[in-house]
Order: sequence, then C-alpha cells, then structure tokens
Amino acid sequence: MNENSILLKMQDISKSFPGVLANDHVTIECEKGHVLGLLGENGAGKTTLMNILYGLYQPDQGKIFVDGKQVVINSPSEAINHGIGMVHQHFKLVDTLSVIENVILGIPTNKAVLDFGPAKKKLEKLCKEYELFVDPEEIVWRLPVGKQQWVEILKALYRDCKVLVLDEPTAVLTPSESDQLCRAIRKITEQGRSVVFISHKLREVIEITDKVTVIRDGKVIGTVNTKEATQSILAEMMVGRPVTIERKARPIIKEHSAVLVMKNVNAFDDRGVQALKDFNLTVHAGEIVGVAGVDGNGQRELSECIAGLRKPSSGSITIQDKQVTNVIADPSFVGFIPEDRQKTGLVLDFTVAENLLIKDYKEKPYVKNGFLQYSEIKKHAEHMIKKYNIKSPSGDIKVKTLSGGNQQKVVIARELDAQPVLDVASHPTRGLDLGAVSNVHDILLNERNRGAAVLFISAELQEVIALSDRIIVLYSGQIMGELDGETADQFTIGQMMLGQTTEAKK
Amino acid sequence: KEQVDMTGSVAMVLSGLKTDQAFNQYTYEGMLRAASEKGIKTAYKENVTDAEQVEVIRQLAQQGYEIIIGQGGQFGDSLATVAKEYPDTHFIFSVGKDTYGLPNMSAATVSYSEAGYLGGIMAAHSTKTGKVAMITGVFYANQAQMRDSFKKALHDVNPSIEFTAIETNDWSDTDKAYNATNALIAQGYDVLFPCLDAAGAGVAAATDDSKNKAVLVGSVADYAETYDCKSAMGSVTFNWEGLGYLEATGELTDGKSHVVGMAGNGISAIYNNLSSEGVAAVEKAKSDLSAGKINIPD
Amino acid sequence: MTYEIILDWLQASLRWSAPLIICAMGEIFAERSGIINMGIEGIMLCGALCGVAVSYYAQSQAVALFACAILGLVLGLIVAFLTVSRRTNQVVTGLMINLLAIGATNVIFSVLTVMRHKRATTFGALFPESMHRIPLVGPVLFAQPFTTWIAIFIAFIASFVLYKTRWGLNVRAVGDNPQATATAGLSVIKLKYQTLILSSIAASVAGGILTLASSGYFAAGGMTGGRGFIVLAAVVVGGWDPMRTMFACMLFGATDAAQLRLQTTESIIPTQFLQMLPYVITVVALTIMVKRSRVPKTWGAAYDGRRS
Amino acid sequence: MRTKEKIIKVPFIGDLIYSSGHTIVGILLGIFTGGLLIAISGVNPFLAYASMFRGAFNSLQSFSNVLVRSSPLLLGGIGVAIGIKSGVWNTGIEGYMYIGAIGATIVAIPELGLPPIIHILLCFIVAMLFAGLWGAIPGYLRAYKGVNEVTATIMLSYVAIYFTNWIVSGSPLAQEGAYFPMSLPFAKSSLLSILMKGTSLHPGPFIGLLMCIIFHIILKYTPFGFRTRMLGHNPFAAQYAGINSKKQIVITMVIGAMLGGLGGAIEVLGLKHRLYMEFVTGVGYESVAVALVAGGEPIGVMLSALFFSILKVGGATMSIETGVSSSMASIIIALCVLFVIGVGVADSKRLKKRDEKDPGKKTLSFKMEEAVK
Ligand SMILES: Nc1ncnc2c1ncn2[C@@H]1O[C@H](COP(=O)(O)OP(=O)(O)OP(=O)(O)O)[C@@H](O)[C@H]1O
Ligand SMILES: Nc1ncnc2c1ncn2[C@@H]1O[C@H](COP(=O)(O)OP(=O)(O)OP(=O)(O)O)[C@@H](O)[C@H]1O
Ligand SMILES: [Mg+2]
Ligand SMILES: [Mg+2]
Repeated sequence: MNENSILLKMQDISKSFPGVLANDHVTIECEKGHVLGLLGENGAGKTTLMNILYGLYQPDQGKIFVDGKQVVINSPSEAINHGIGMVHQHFKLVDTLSVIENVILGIPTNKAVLDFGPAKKKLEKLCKEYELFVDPEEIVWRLPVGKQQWVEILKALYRDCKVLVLDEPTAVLTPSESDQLCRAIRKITEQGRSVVFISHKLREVIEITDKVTVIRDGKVIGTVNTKEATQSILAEMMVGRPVTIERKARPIIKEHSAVLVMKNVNAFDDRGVQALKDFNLTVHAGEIVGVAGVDGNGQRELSECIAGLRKPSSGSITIQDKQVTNVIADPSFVGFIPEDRQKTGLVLDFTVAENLLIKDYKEKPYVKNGFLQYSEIKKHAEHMIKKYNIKSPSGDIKVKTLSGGNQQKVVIARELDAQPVLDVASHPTRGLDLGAVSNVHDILLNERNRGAAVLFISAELQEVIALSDRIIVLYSGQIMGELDGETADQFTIGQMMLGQTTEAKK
Repeated sequence: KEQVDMTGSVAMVLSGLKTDQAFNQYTYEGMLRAASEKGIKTAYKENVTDAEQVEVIRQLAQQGYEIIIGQGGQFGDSLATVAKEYPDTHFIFSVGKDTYGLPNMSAATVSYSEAGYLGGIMAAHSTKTGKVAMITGVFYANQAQMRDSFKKALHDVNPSIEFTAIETNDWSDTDKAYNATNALIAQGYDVLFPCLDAAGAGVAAATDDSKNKAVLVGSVADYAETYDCKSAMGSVTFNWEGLGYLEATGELTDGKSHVVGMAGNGISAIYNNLSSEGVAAVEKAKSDLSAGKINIPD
Repeated sequence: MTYEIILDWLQASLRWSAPLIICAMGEIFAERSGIINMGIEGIMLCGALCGVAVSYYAQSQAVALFACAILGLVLGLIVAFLTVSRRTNQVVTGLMINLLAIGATNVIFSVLTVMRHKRATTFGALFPESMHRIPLVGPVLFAQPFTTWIAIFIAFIASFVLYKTRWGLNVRAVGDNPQATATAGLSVIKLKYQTLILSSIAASVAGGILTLASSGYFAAGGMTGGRGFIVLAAVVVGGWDPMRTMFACMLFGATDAAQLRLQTTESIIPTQFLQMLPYVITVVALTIMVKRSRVPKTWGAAYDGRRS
Repeated sequence: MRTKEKIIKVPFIGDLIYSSGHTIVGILLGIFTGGLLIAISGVNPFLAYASMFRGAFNSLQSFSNVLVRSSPLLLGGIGVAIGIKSGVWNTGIEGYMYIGAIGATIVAIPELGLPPIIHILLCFIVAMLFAGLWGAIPGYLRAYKGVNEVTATIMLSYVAIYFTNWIVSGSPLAQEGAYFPMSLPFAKSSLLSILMKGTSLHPGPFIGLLMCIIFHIILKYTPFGFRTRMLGHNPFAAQYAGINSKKQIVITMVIGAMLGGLGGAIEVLGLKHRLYMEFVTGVGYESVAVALVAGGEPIGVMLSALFFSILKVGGATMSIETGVSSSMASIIIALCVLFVIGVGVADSKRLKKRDEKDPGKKTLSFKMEEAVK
C-alpha cells in the first residue's frame, strides 16, 4: 500500500475511563478518497476513538497522523484546523438557532458582525452539490431529524474537512434518506476526502465502505476489505459468534379481546405541532402490534397518550374499557417501557432497588406505618436481579453505574413483572447489543404468549418484522398502512415510512 | 483568669455603622473624645442586628464595662433585659426616653421636637410657593415627633402652608434620596427638610441641582458645612457628639430620662441664607421655647 | 400642574432606570451564556464607591467610569474563576460576593475620610438648557442626564451585539447547548469568562453611574438597596431580550417613581403599601410575561465539559 | 460477596474523607486570607482569631449564643434544602419569616388565658399557616404558571418586609410611641422559656435541629420523601411514575415556607418578645447559602448552619474585643464560604471529573475492587 495515500492514521491509541478500558492500543488507517467503516457492539469504544480524534478527549497514549504528519489535537478547534469534521452520534446542534447560524457557529473570521449573505450562498452551493437540501433560515428544532442530520453534515463540509467522521448517521434516517446519504458520501470521497463511517447496520457498511475495522471491547479485532466481507463474517467478528435477528415461531392465542382501543385521537407535541391526527388503533390480547416509522412521526406522543402522560386534544383512549385520564402508574395494568430510559424510565441517582419501585413505592410490603421498609425493598430487588439476570452486584448501587443493557433490564423488570394487560414498549432495544436485543425480543414474545396485548414501537424494520403479528406504519401522525407480520417486507414498509401509501405506489 | 481593671470603662453598641454620618458616628466620636480626655477604657460593637442585641450587651456587661450605651431606639427592650441581670452596671438607652423603671438604666436623647419646631420656623420663612416637605428614611417615633412639631411651627407662622412628608425607606441610598427630592420639587415643594442620615447628601445634591427651584433646611447635620450645600437656608444641628461625651463620662447615669434640648446644647440653629426676618423669628421661637410658651410634646 | 407632574414622573422613571438598564444588559449576556451572576448587587456597590472616589480624586468622570470598568473586570474574573473554573454554585457564590462587597465598601469607605463629605462631580444633561423647555419631549427626554442616553444606547448596542454579531451568536449558542458550542470549535469556558466579565463590568459601571448621575455621594451600609436583585428580576421579566429587559427596568423605575409621588397625596393607603408597589408589579409582570420568554437551557447549571 | 461490600462502603468513606479534607483546606484558606486583611487593618490576626474562637466556644454560655443564632438558619436552611431536594429554589425564606412572625404576633399579643404550651403551639401553628399561604403564592406561580421562583420569591420577600413595616408602625398591633417600629408586647404565656440562666437560650435551636433530623427521616424513609427526591433528581421520571409534580412542587414550597415561618415565629417569641421591624435582616440569603453549602442535605444543614453561626457569633466577639470592624467580620465569613465552595467538593461531579482527568488515580472504590480481585 502506498504510504502517501494514507490521509488519516490513528496509531496505538489507548484510553481508559474509571473502570473501563475504552480503547486498547487501537490502530486505524484511512486512505485518501476511501470510506473506512468502524464496526463494534455498543460500548466497544468507537465513539471514544472518534472523540479522541476530534479533540474532545485526550488519549492516554498513541499518535495521530493526518496527511502523514503527526498532530496533537487538544480541542475541537484544533481538529477543525487539521481538517477533521465530525457528525456526532448525538446531535450537536443548538436547536434554538437557525440552520445557517448553526453552520457558521465557531468558524473563525475577522468579521465581528454577522453577514449571512456569503455563508448562505456557500451553503446553498453545498446543498446542491451533495443533494442534501435544507432551508438555511429555518430554526433547527422545527426540522425533522433527517434534515437535522443534513445540517450536521453540511456543517462539517462547510469547514472544508479532509476527513469526515460520521458516527451512526443512519440511526435516525429512513431507508431512502440513508441512500441519499450514501450518494453524498460517494461525492465526498470523489473529491479526495476520506470518510470514517460508523454504523450498526451491516448492509450499509458493506454498501458504502472500502475497508472495515472491527472493534470489540476496545481492541481491534481485525480490518477487512469490504469486497471480501459479508454480513455474517462481520457480525461474527463483532460479537464473537454468529447472530441474526429472525422471526421466531409463535403459538396462536385464542383469547383475542380488544385491550387498547384508540378512537380519533388527536394530540400535539411539546412544540405545539400536531403529532397524532385522527388516530385509530386497536390492540388485542395476545398480539404484538409493531409500530414502524421514522422517529418523530408521532411515536412518542402515541406512547405517551396511552400511558396518560400526554393529554390528547380530542378522541378517546380506553384500555380494557377503562378510559385513560391520568398517568397510569400501575404496572399490573399497563407496563410502559419509555423510549428514553435514562431521561424518563429511570432515576439515575437512585439505587437499583429504588428504581425497581418508583411506581410501587407506596404499596403494601414496601411501606408500613407510613415508613418505607428498606428490608422489603432490598428483598424485592434481589429477587428481581436474579429473575431478570440484571448484572448488578446488589440492589444498593446507583443505577447510573450499570451498563445500558442492564439499565434497560431494570426498566423491563419493573414494568413487566406484574403481568400487565397491556405492554407498551417504545424502542426497547435502542442502544443494546445483539445479545441483549434478542433477550428483549424473547421477553416481549413471552408477554404476548401469556396473553398480554403488546404495542411495540421501533425504528428498526428488521426487528419490527421479526417480532410483530401486525405492523402499522406511522407517518406524520397518521397510519400509512397496516401489514401482516408474516408477510411484510422491508421495502414496502420503507416506502410507507416515507409517506407513500401502497396505493399511491401502484 | 486575668483581672483587668474596669474602673472608668464604657461600651457602646451601635445599631448602624460607626461611619454612618449620623447619630451612630457622632455619638461614637463623643465617646472617643471622652476616652482620650479622661482616659476611659472603651469598647464598641457596630451594626448590631436584632438577633444579637442581648448577646452583645450581655457579653459587654460580663466583661465588666461600667456603662453600656445602647445607641438606637431598637435597643430599649434588650438593654432592660440585661440591666435586670447586671444591677451594678449602668445602662443608657440612647435616642430613647424609657428607663423601664430600672434604677440602673437611664435614657438620653436630643430634643427632636424642639429641632422640628425650629426647623419649621426656618422653613416657613423660606418658602415662596407655600409648600414644604420633609424627607426621612422611616418615620420612627423621633422622626414622627419632629414632623409634628415641624408642622406646628409651619402652622404657627402661616396656617396656609401645605406640608407633606415622604419615606425613602433607606438611610444610605443617596440616589433614592436624590430622586425623592426631585419628585417633591417637581410637585412644587420649594423647601425640603431632610432627616436622613448619610442619604441626606442626596437631598442636598438634588436641591443644589434644582436651579433655585428649591431650598433646604437641614436637620441633624449642618448641611451647608457637611455637604457643601449651597441652597441651605439653615440647619438645626444635633449635638450627638456632645451627648455621646456626656454619656461616656458618666454624667447621665442617674436612672432618669434626659432630653437634651437647646438649653443643654443638644440642638442648635445655624443660619446660612435665611432672611433676617427669618432669623429673628427663629430667635424668638428659641426664647419662647425655653420660656415654655410653646406647647410641644417631648 | 398634573401635566407637569406626569412629565416629571416620566423623566424620573427614565433617570431612575438608567443604572438598572446598564447593569441588566450585562446580566443578559451572562445568563444567556448559562450563568446567573447573582453578585451584581455587590459589584454595583463596589462600582458606586469606586465611581465617587475616583471622580473625587481624579476630578474626571471619564476616568471614574474607566476605573469602575477595571474594577468590574477584576471582580468578574473572580466570579468567573469560581463559577466556571471551580464550578461552584452560582447562587451561593453571588450571595457571598454581595456580602464581601458590603463589608469591603464599608471598610474602604471608613478609610477614605477626606472625601466623605465632598460631592463628586456629576454628569450634567446632554442637551442644552433651551431644549429642556420644548413641550413634552423637552422635560422628559432632553433634560435627562447624559447617562440616561448612554443607558438607552447601551441597550440598543446590546441588542445588536446579541443578535447581529458573531460573538452574540456564540453567547446565544453556549447557554442553550454548551456541548454543541464546544464541538463547533469554540471554547465554552472562554465564552463564559467573557460574559461574566462583561456583566461585572456593566454592574460596576452601573454602580458608578448610580452615584455620578445623581447625588455624587457614596454612603456606607449597602447603598444600592437591592437594585441588583431588581435587575435579576427585570432580566427574567424581559425574557433575556435586551429591548424587553430595558422596558422591564423602565417599568420598575416608573412604579418606584410613582410610589414616591403617591406618598405626597393624602391618601388612606399606608405608605408601606405604596412602597410594595414596584415589587408587586414585578411579580405581576413576571406572571404575564412568562409565556413569551424562554429560559436559556443551561441557565444556572455548571458546565461539565463532558459529553452529555 | 466480599466485592459487594467493598464497592458499596469504601467509596463513601473515601469520598467523605476527600471532601471533608477539602472543606477544611477551604476554611483554612478563608481564615488565612481573612487574617491577612485583619493584619492590614492593624490588628494582630492571632489575637483576633483567638477572640473569635473564644466568642463561640469559651463557655457553655458563649456556645449558647451560637445555638441561638443557628435557630433561624437551621429552619431557613432546611426550608431551602427541601426545595432543592425537589428541584425548586425557595429563596424567599426572609419573607416567610416575616409573615410567620406576623401570624405569631397576632395570637401572641392577646392574653388568651391558655397554658403556655398551648399558647406557644397556637403561635407556631398560626405562623406556619400564614407563611404556608404566603409560600403557596410563588409555589402556585411556579408550578402552574411556570413563573421563575427565584425572582418571584425574592420580590415577594420585599413585599413581606414592607407589610411587616406597616404592621409594626401603622396597624392596630403597633406599639404607639415606640422609639423603633415594634408591635405590642406579647402575652407572657406565649413566650419561649429560657433554658439556661443568664443566656438567651430558648428551645428554638433544638426545634431546628429536630426538624433537620425529622426531615432527614422524612426524605429518606417515607413515600413522601421518595416522591420529593424523585422529583428533584428526575422530574420526567417522576411524572412517568404517576407523581403529580405540580402539586408536589407547591407542597414542598409550602413546607419550606412553613419552616421559614416557624423560624420567624421562634425569633420573635424567643428573643425580643415583640415583632420588630427588620428583625431577621439578611437571614433569608444566609439560609440559602446554608442549604447550598450543605448540598441540600438536612444533616448537612445542621453542620453548615452551625458553621455560619459560629462565624457570626465569633465575629461579633472579635469585633468587640479587638476592634476589628463588623464589616471585616462579614468579609471573613464571605471568604470562608467562598473558599469552602471553591476548594471543597460541594459537588460530587468534581470527583468524577478528577478521575477523568487522571485515570491513573481512580477513586478508592475502584482501587479496592481491584485489590479484592
Ligand atoms: N465519559 C465517559 N466516562 C466514563 N466512561 C465512558 C465515557 N465515555 C465512554 N465511556 C465508556 O467507554 C466505553 C466505550 O464507549 P463508546 O461510547 O466509545 O462506545 P461505542 O462503541 O461508541 O458504543 P455505541 O455503539 O453505543 O455508540 C463504554 O464502556 C462506555 O461506558
Ligand atoms: N459513568 C460511569 N461510572 C462508572 N462506570 C461506568 C460509567 N459508565 C459506564 N460504566 C461502566 O462501563 C461499563 C460499560 O458500560 P456500557 O454502558 O458501555 O456497557 P455496554 O457494553 O453497552 O453494556 P450493555 O451490553 O449492557 O449495553 C459498565 O460495566 C459500567 O459499569
Ligand atoms: Mg458510539
Ligand atoms: Mg451500552
């Protein structure tokens, strides 16, 4: 290989956090005009590595070379100066500012007064060039997530980066938006720039990258030429064993009464935009209804309305003929796994034991004579830790010190242990690695088989198809179509997710 | 425990700062003069809050100070409380009149009512618009007494003079005093009678800035001298320094209430721009007051 | 007569609010960047003393205000070091700065005995005497001391800087999303230092103007009388927007000026109830304006410097 | 099993040593800087500090002064701390104290012919009722209207102060012809008794300490406390768990206000036996500082309230004995607190930050974990 053509090299990088060795002598290389894929399970250390490249963290050891020259990067502005651009896993946009303001934020200039004219022109040129269209004047929070992703990419391109890092850019994109992104990436590399592409979606990785480096537990497992790789090879490198998410056989449930009935529900989101429009849905006992759709199309409002956290502006929601009026905090009636476990589902500063009871803390054995019975609470925690195989030394440690998968198990244990009549699971596998995902799938399937009605919301088509008896596709607060889980295919759902009804396609 | 000779010792507790350009500062300075002249051992604690009054007074009594002066109307109850515990120590309630019936507690103040009356005569002879105003921080009993006799004097000179009074609620906020004075001047009040401690400077400044729309009759301090006030017609000054001196030298420890007026040199009238007619009227009022011809409550 | 009283009231409202406006403009930037500078009350107090003292010794108001600015810079650095670098609680820090300022000004003023009874030279009106007699605008606007005009000018400048300049953009960004600002290549810490220093300078200069535009005297014992807290309230009422905050300050000035004027009317309402008026109005204004204002997202929170 | 024990227990003690070490360094730095200033002002700092120490600890009597002064700080501090626990800034303690004292005054003045205990309890109850209603205003505005509570409570405190001024100078409760605005004297049966002869020690500080312990227990061991903490740590999760967060905010603000009101009532019933104008000036902000230095923990409030009152009482004695001005005493208090929060670990995040900067020097917990392995 020609040494000169290597645009980026990170050599022997190590980085540890308290109790975690996030990067262990990691070396990666990326040639000019190439796309390097970075693969690895959650917590493998991909983001940490890229944050080191971007100057957000300092490595404990190791060197970075850009264009053959060794560089020391102490801050994002130095990274930018070295031509490194990064699109972060979690958006780094100031959502109260407009697109153009976000784009020019932090760009060094000797002009004190803002002049958007030239910036807008340059941005519009970039939009055209890469076919990533956004309105420069729009305030960021008003944009759908996909467009926000474009802003992030344009922001990096605007700074003329040589190396563009994309950390899980497609997690929030529809299939067709992902395709659009792939086209943009090709254009970027055609100009001699390099791209580091991080994704959990093997299909995309194979489609877009030139080489793939797989990281596990902070160590590089290996680097392969994409041409020689297949999905199953990569998956095995990643996890250490072959894994797939496949539809499992399921018994037919006789009992089939309607549990959740939503009639003409309208609801608004936090910004006052209508999020559910005349929404009708019935979920029966013993079935899993999968809700597919791009994030931000009303999924969150849907689940919150059912759980009573959000008041619909009109329409009715009943669960077993009981009208939903207030927050339902009774896990023996409705189990609700919220989409953001850290923000909504858990109190991170509480212990595992306390978190297991944030809904039932005033119930009988845990409260006696008006006082909390910590011995009972502890006993309950130990029981649950064993039953749900939560990796926690005891119930007394703070939940924030658990890993993501185990945090999720705490939520699941709390919500599903009392055998609710209705389970609402909103993105229950988000951020979990493959093993944990199949574990959650098994739990939900068992719930269905037990006779619970399950509403399963996810943006991952593969798992929606694998798990659901019935699939509805949500677009812009409305149901675009309904499919049978046995026969549904990704392509049709993908089309519907973009707002095209199957009829319209025909 | 070492034995310190406490004969001829005096302590003073101040409600405000010893630099407040008002009764705290001047009484304190009187005590210092007594100390240097007579070799008296002194102690003081300034800015004593409500919650610490008893504690501080008791501490001083315990240390053996023979005379303890509480400088401010808020000290009465606390002085009495400690006076009961320390019958051999003398307590002086300064700026108050109540001795709480205790033999070891005396009270001493200057005569606010005489001051008000003299100020009123000056003001009545200075006004052209017939509108006179008093500015104070808060109307404590003394200020209220001063106001009443001031009003009486105005009325005695000319019953048609309009009078108003206004509180700024802050004894050190010169800016607020300045603005309050402007408010009065704009409403046609042309004689201002401040009783405002350090914030009085703001009144002086505002009258000077009023382009001869208003004049000032000072109280407590000599406004012409202290604040360089050009528009001062005169001032009724309080001899706090003298009072502090008397208190510290032990001349007021007879268990009685002392109101030091003109006779005892507690207050005096100073003339700056006052007309000769006005000066004459004040002099007459002075003699009438000492003759007891004018009935004002003390 | 009533006409004149109203004109005078308007004039007083503006004059009274000038130092508040100047102080508030700085505070807006600090709070927009996510930091509550609760110490402005104390800093203003220091500025008041500094203004009078330097004006007395140097016989120049320009030098006095410059000295206030330098003092504000130093105090701002201290506040910034504590709240930004040491990440101390902003509220305790501010309250302790206030306590420190009261103590320090008392001590220093007690040393400066020579100037205690001397009036510092104060600002005159900006416009010639003849213009003061123009009906309506004359007394209300042209008779204002020069500092009132400065205050209004500063409010416009603040608005311009906040919305139309690079730095203003950075400040708006950092308070809402410091992580994003950091990844855009800006130094969050530096920005917060800058806004805190700015707000401290503004407070200090406002203190200088407080005394130099009116009485020209300092008095020991905390003569700012809670103006710093009023400013904090005005910034919230004004929704962190310079123009609206300016009006909030003026509203407060107007009610306080009105309250002083109402005291002279022979009304049955006790004076204490009139004195409450500005504070009651502020709470009412706060309640009315709350829907229209948006708190900077990291208002009052310490910046962690790590991924959120 | 062994690992478990180590991981849970050791870091707590380790952090405690770490943070109290920093606190002591902070206090020392504050005292050192203050000493420099004292020396500059021409007083021997060693003598000054010796008399400061004597003022607070010389005898039971001087320590009783510390206790007496801590009473409003304890009650105010715990009032603020409960707010912090539920995520609101209840900065209006001074106002609650005034309003509470007014309530107490109304029932304390008339001779009701009640036994002292009952009369005092009645005063307390009315005080808490008044203050609670007053606190409900910013509580309601915050919870249901989204009005910023810091601003609202500070503004309402001013209103309360002026209202008190009227009560003691213009209302029928005011003492006519008094030299300072004050109310009529209270009935004998309403006064708190003096616990130690020759001091002002009344039961107030013990009520304060008791309240700290009670609220420690309430917060830790009752469902109400569970709810409050949950709301403070994560309002979204609290809502999700079915807690009516608006109601909870109003309740905690009202409780904070009631504690403040109780503190005000104790001051007037225990010390001056009348309602005075400006009887608690500055205590409101001090309470906020007390609660924040304590990190919002009731037990910490006990310590930090005592710390503040030691500084205040000692500072007063220092002023009397050495002539250091009272302003210098407040400068020293401010410096001590600034150094404590600046150097100390009032904020647990700083621990983590240290670890992140210097991964080699991990917290004790991790070291122990490794050692056990
Ligand atoms: N700031 C931090 N403090 C402590 N530990 C951290 C920190 N950041 C990352 N880690 C830990 O470092 C490891 C690597 O995390 P990183 O975010 O790099 O993983 P990743 O490969 O990007 O995972 P994902 O696929 O979930 O994005 C994890 O164990 C994580 O818990
Ligand atoms: N802030 C933290 N403080 C202490 N330890 C942490 C912290 N964050 C993460 N860890 C530790 O880092 C490890 C990895 O965390 P991470 O969340 O990345 O796990 P993961 O690999 O994603 O696991 P899972 O498969 O369960 O999701 C965990 O064991 C956790 O205890
Ligand atoms: Mg990642
Ligand atoms: Mg994880």
